[in-house]
Amino acid sequence: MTLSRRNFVLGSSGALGAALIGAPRFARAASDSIRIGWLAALTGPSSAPGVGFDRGVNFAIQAINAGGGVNGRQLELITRDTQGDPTKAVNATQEMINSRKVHAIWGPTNSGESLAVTPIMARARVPNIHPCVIDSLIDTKRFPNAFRIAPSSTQWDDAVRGYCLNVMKVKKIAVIGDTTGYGVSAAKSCAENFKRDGAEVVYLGNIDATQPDMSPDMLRMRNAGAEAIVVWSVSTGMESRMLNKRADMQWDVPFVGHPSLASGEIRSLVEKPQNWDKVYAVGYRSCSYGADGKLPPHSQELVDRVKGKVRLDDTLLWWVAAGVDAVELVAKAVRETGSSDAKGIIEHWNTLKAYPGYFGTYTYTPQEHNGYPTQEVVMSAANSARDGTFALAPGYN
Amino acid sequence: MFGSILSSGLAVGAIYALIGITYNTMYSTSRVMSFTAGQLGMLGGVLGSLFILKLGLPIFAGFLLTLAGCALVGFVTELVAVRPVLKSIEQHLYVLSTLALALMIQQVTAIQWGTEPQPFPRLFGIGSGVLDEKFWLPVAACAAVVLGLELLYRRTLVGRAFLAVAEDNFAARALGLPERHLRVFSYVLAGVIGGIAGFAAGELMLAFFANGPLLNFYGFVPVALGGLGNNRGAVLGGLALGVFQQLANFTVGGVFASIAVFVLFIVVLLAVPQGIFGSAAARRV
Amino acid sequence: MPTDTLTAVPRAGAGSGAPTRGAGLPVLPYLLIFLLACALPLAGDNYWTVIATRAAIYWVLVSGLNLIVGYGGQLAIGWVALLTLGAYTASVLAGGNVLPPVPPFAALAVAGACGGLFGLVVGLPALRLRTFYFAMATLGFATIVTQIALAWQDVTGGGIGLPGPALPAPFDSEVGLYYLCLAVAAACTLLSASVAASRFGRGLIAIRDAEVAAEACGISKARLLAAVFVFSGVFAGVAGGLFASLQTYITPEAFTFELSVLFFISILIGGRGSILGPLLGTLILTALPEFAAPLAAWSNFLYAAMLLVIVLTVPGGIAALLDFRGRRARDDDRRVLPDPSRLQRLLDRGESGRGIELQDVSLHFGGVKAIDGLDLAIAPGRIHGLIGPNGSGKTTTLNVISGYVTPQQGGVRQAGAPVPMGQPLACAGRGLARTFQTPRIVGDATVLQNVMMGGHVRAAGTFVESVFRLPRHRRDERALHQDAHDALAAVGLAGLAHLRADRLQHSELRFLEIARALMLHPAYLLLDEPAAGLSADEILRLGELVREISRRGTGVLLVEHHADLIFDICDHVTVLNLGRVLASGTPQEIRQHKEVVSAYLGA
Amino acid sequence: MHTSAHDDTPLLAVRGLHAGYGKIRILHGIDMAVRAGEIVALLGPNGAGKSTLMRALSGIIPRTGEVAFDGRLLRPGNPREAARAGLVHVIEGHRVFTQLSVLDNLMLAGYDLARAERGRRVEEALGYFPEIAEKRTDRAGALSGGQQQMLVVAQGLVKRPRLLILDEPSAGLSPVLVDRVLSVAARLREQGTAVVLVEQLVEKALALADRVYAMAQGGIVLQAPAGEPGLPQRLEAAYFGSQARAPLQS
Repeated sequence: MTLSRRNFVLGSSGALGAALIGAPRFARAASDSIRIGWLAALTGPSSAPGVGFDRGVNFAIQAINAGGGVNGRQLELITRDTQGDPTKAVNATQEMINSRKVHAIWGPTNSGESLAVTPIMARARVPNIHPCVIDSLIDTKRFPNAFRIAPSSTQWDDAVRGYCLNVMKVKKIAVIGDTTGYGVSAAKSCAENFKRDGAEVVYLGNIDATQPDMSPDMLRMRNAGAEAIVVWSVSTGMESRMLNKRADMQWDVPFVGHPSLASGEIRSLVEKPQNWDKVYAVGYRSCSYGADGKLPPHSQELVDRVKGKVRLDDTLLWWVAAGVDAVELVAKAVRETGSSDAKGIIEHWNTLKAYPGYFGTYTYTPQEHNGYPTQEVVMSAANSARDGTFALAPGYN
Repeated sequence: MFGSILSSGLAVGAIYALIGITYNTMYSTSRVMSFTAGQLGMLGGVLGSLFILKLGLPIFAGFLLTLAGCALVGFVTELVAVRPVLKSIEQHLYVLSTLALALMIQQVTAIQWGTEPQPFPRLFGIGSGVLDEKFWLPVAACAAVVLGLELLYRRTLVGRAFLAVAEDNFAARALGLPERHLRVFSYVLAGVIGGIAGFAAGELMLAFFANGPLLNFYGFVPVALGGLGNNRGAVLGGLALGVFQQLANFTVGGVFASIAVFVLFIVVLLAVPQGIFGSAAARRV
Repeated sequence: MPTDTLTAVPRAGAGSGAPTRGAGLPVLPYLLIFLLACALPLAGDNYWTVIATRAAIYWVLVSGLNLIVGYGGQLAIGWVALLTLGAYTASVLAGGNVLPPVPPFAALAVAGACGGLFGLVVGLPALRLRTFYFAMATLGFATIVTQIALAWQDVTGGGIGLPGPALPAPFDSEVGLYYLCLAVAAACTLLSASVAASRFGRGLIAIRDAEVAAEACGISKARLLAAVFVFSGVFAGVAGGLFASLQTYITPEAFTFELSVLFFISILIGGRGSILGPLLGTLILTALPEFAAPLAAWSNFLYAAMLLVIVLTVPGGIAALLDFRGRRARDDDRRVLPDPSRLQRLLDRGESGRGIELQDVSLHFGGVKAIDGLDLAIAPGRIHGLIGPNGSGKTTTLNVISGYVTPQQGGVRQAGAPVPMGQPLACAGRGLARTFQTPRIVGDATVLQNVMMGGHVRAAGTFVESVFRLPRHRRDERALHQDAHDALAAVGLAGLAHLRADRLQHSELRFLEIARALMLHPAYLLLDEPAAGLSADEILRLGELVREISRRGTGVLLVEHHADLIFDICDHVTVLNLGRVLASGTPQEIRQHKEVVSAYLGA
Repeated sequence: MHTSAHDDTPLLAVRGLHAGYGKIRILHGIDMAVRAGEIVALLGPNGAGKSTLMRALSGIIPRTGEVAFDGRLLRPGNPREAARAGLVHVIEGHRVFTQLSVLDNLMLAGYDLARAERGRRVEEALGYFPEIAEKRTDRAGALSGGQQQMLVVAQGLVKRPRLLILDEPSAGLSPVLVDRVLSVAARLREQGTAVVLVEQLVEKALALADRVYAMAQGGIVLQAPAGEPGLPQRLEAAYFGSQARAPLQS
């Protein structure tokens, strides 16, 4: 009897359903572990930062658990790949809050997603640390539970502008952003700040990250007489194509901008290594080595701890360090308040004064949740990557 | 400025034309417009980069393996997504089966190859600036394919059998021509043409999984404008589209350029549904 | 909610070719799903409440899109464009960043209206473009809307996006929003089911599977699709507003192409011409990624693989699997026994006067002269036979009268007044019905539904009245039902009313087409080789039926090969050869006519 | 070499053949036979199922029932196998490939043959039709209706048929050309090739054929040697349906 088509479909869809049904995660009995939710963009467009943070987070979790956990309780990391898609991020956040009942959430890593999930986490008053730079994400009145571990886009912008005007002393600036939520707002405010400080913004444009050929925009910038190109984007593919076009056009103009300009992925995308010269990316004092080639002692300590366990050559140290700091901030709050209760964690974080994390020294108050100190934001030479750290850009004291 | 508009416009236009020819080659023997045409173009770039850069094979070996891979995808397309639904051609099930297969190809590529554009090797290194290799290679590839098809259709018996099946499928079957073998061979040939398109476009469009849907749409426009099954229309339509798009890119900027192209596509199609060179629909009753 | 409407509601919806009015069986699955949905939040885990809210919102859109894709057969793949449009319209109005803030529910209503308008804009190309072209056009439209959302920064907030509408008190919580979305989804199910069960639903299926026959029944594809595109656009706009509220914040990245594919595949996996199938399809495809979280990246691959399996193995989808009644084994020995007495109510029109006259009609396709100066008359109450060898212009003559082809010369008059040429849609309005050389029926629908399509132009209720099941709609349905049962009994197919039409034998299909024509209470009936493929005694019964129809005042034009049938029942016979009248007269005169015999024998 | 006409096993034997298009059953149980070197005419009004019967025999459309050729059963739905066995069907409507040249059309008829053999057979087929021989490089679309009909017959001849089915070769041809095409059938008979001639023109068919089958409403209603006296009258009665109705005055 030949298997009629109908039985085949009924059989297979039944089997498929059964296999999947077997793995639903209805709310399990609340074990005593400290659960940390991690909204990671591990695949999908602009997933480079997510992968870096993920390495730091997993390293910190294993390190703490190996040392007996916090007050005897083990840390449990619940990771959901949001693919940078706001719809998947909302679903994942709801699952972590209602179904898995996590004690704190780290992430998400992209602006589009964080704009969608921040109000949801605020309503559930879940302690949340995230590295997203958009200014509107931190508002101690509307989102008292949300803390930012990285500098805000304004702080990045101040550092870039400071370097262009005070160190390179250029006047005509071109500003480029990609078409993501982050790219658009960062490019706009950057241009306004440059004008406010007396510089001349000769070109402002948003380029789709998947645009294959960069010659239209690069030609327009050169014709406009730009002396420096400021780039705000996480798309390493787009940035490398611009660097290659700069080399094709034999146009000696410096690139300054988003940390992703220094990402390991760009090394494999630029046609010639020298295409990556004169590119300065936002960096951090903690992750930059001086003329003597040495890192600040606290950062060197982290590099030594992760040696052999975490690959640093194809990512950025600050992503890894921020991942480690986030987990340790949660562990510290639970250890010192004695419980994993949300209010306790939030109040504890509000009292942090210059807490020495690997990535930065954080200071939070009930009115200010942008904890990263502006003076620790510096420019670094993009192609000087060594195990995720960079050389300070020329001109710093 | 004008030189680079023309060179990049003709380059991109040649790629769209090649994808249009891929559509037509599949259409001629099966009356099916397959969504996999754009994916074949994407695979040409991705496989080329995989074999030559990641696995370090010599360029020519990489090229041949790429064409073999795309030919295999063409074969699978006919076997899985076309042959089973041919008998219910009027229900347009082929649109769904080819769409499903195209989506599966794209997802597998996104997961295995990553979602960022990967670099594509520099093949010959001849020419720079406006005459850079990445601009003249697609045009050369398009010319080579058009010439090759002309030779196939005019000189070889298989080519003439293609034309016979395309013109009157019933008479060809009655005459005893191996209709199924010819259809399989035309899908394999379409795979090869798509592979050539992707490989030639590699330096310009990089090895990027999202090139699939992009080429699907922009490869379809010349076919729609030129008329189904008409390669001459596809080449003219493709080149015109490429130049128009680059012109819009330069003048208006990326976002509005694609809007302009789409509006042009809809206006022309509504005005001439069967395409400029196409034939009117047959008698209905 | 009076029970009969409830039982009637999903009658055509439970499965393609759904069973009769019968017990409340078809309502049961909907009630079950609705009760389960109401109980879900009690499980206490808001995560599943949110997933269910998302499924409800997707179903609001899909229930509208289902009429276009499932019933109308138009491959609208890019419908996320309208979801995006609705979301941004509602958010911009509620947010008040451009205009003074509008109360959320008013914003939702405007989003629906906006969706309706753009539904029409996206849909119109469907009227001229072939299926693959239209699918590509909607895909292109979807990418364009996302890019406009990116580029129009000061209104849509560009890449940054903007907050969704914040709903007032009870609906701002997860559970509150869920019950709101559930209510809207239930309403959409009822509204789309009532359209599906109305003459418009049947019209859509006719356009999908038998477009030429739909035209003959006076079903205007343009007007019907336009109404359905607006209807579905409103649903998509409202769904967009609710989606923005669920997301609390929307950016262009939230409206991915995968969403469009999800909407499209849930209808196709669910099954064409059904409401329950796509509903289950939507629930499955929304919940699937949550179960398969570890392979989240593979969820889109799973969708595509499922679509391929369904298309290749069970094109009818889930609905076809569930539709047991429609496929019950039919007893093979049944015979077609027309009962002409049931014609009484159907043929009350009795138009007198000069009937239909063709004057000096000439028509050629390219070089070939199909009709060459033809004069012909069809008198009310009489049967006019038309015979001649292949290519003599018999069928072309019939196509000229019914408006499918336009003659280069000459004209047609009905009751003295000239008739505009080349308008098949108009002939139903003139009381002129026809059948086809190869029967054109909707295989998925039941025999009864196929017949009811014939009475489309006799119903008076508008689309909106059918949506809300207003009195005129219910009166139309009752009248159509009664006429259909009479017509089926008249042609002898009464026992097969609730069988899927594609289960019928060929000869039964011939009589089905005649029943469909009778629904028009036709003043004139054009039969195109009705006897082809019938057995000898079926031809006899066909002859008696046609004679009875003509005796009740209907003028009949009978195009046929079977010379014996022509000579048996015709009042007047015209013999065509190479487009010209070879002979014309009573059957007896024609039988002795020298040229006819030799033309037939091919001397 | 003329094989004996009275060989007992027929070249083509058909028993209980049913066929149709989808749901429409056209043929209801056909039995017929053709012997080598014999011309059989198949007559009947159009719509009687003549073309359907020929398409079912050569495997272009599905069929049930038995078709034995030269003693071997042919698989249904496989025109290539039938052609290779020697049963060649020239379909009606002189459907040539207008884009290709006359020569290309003929080459395609010998698609499975080796190059040399194909060339020889093409020349051989052209030998029958000098009119199109000198137009061998013209596009088939440029030929007149009659010349196109000759081309499709020539395509059949390239396959060196043992039984050639000619489906309404006279449709759309002037009387001179009809005789020209039918004369080729006579030449083939002399070489022992059987021919089945589906024809509307009764007189021309009766003049050429050895035996006649008449079809009406999907069945064979009459079989007789071509020369039998009173045959036209019997045909007339067969066409106009069952005698009971209104018998024609003879």
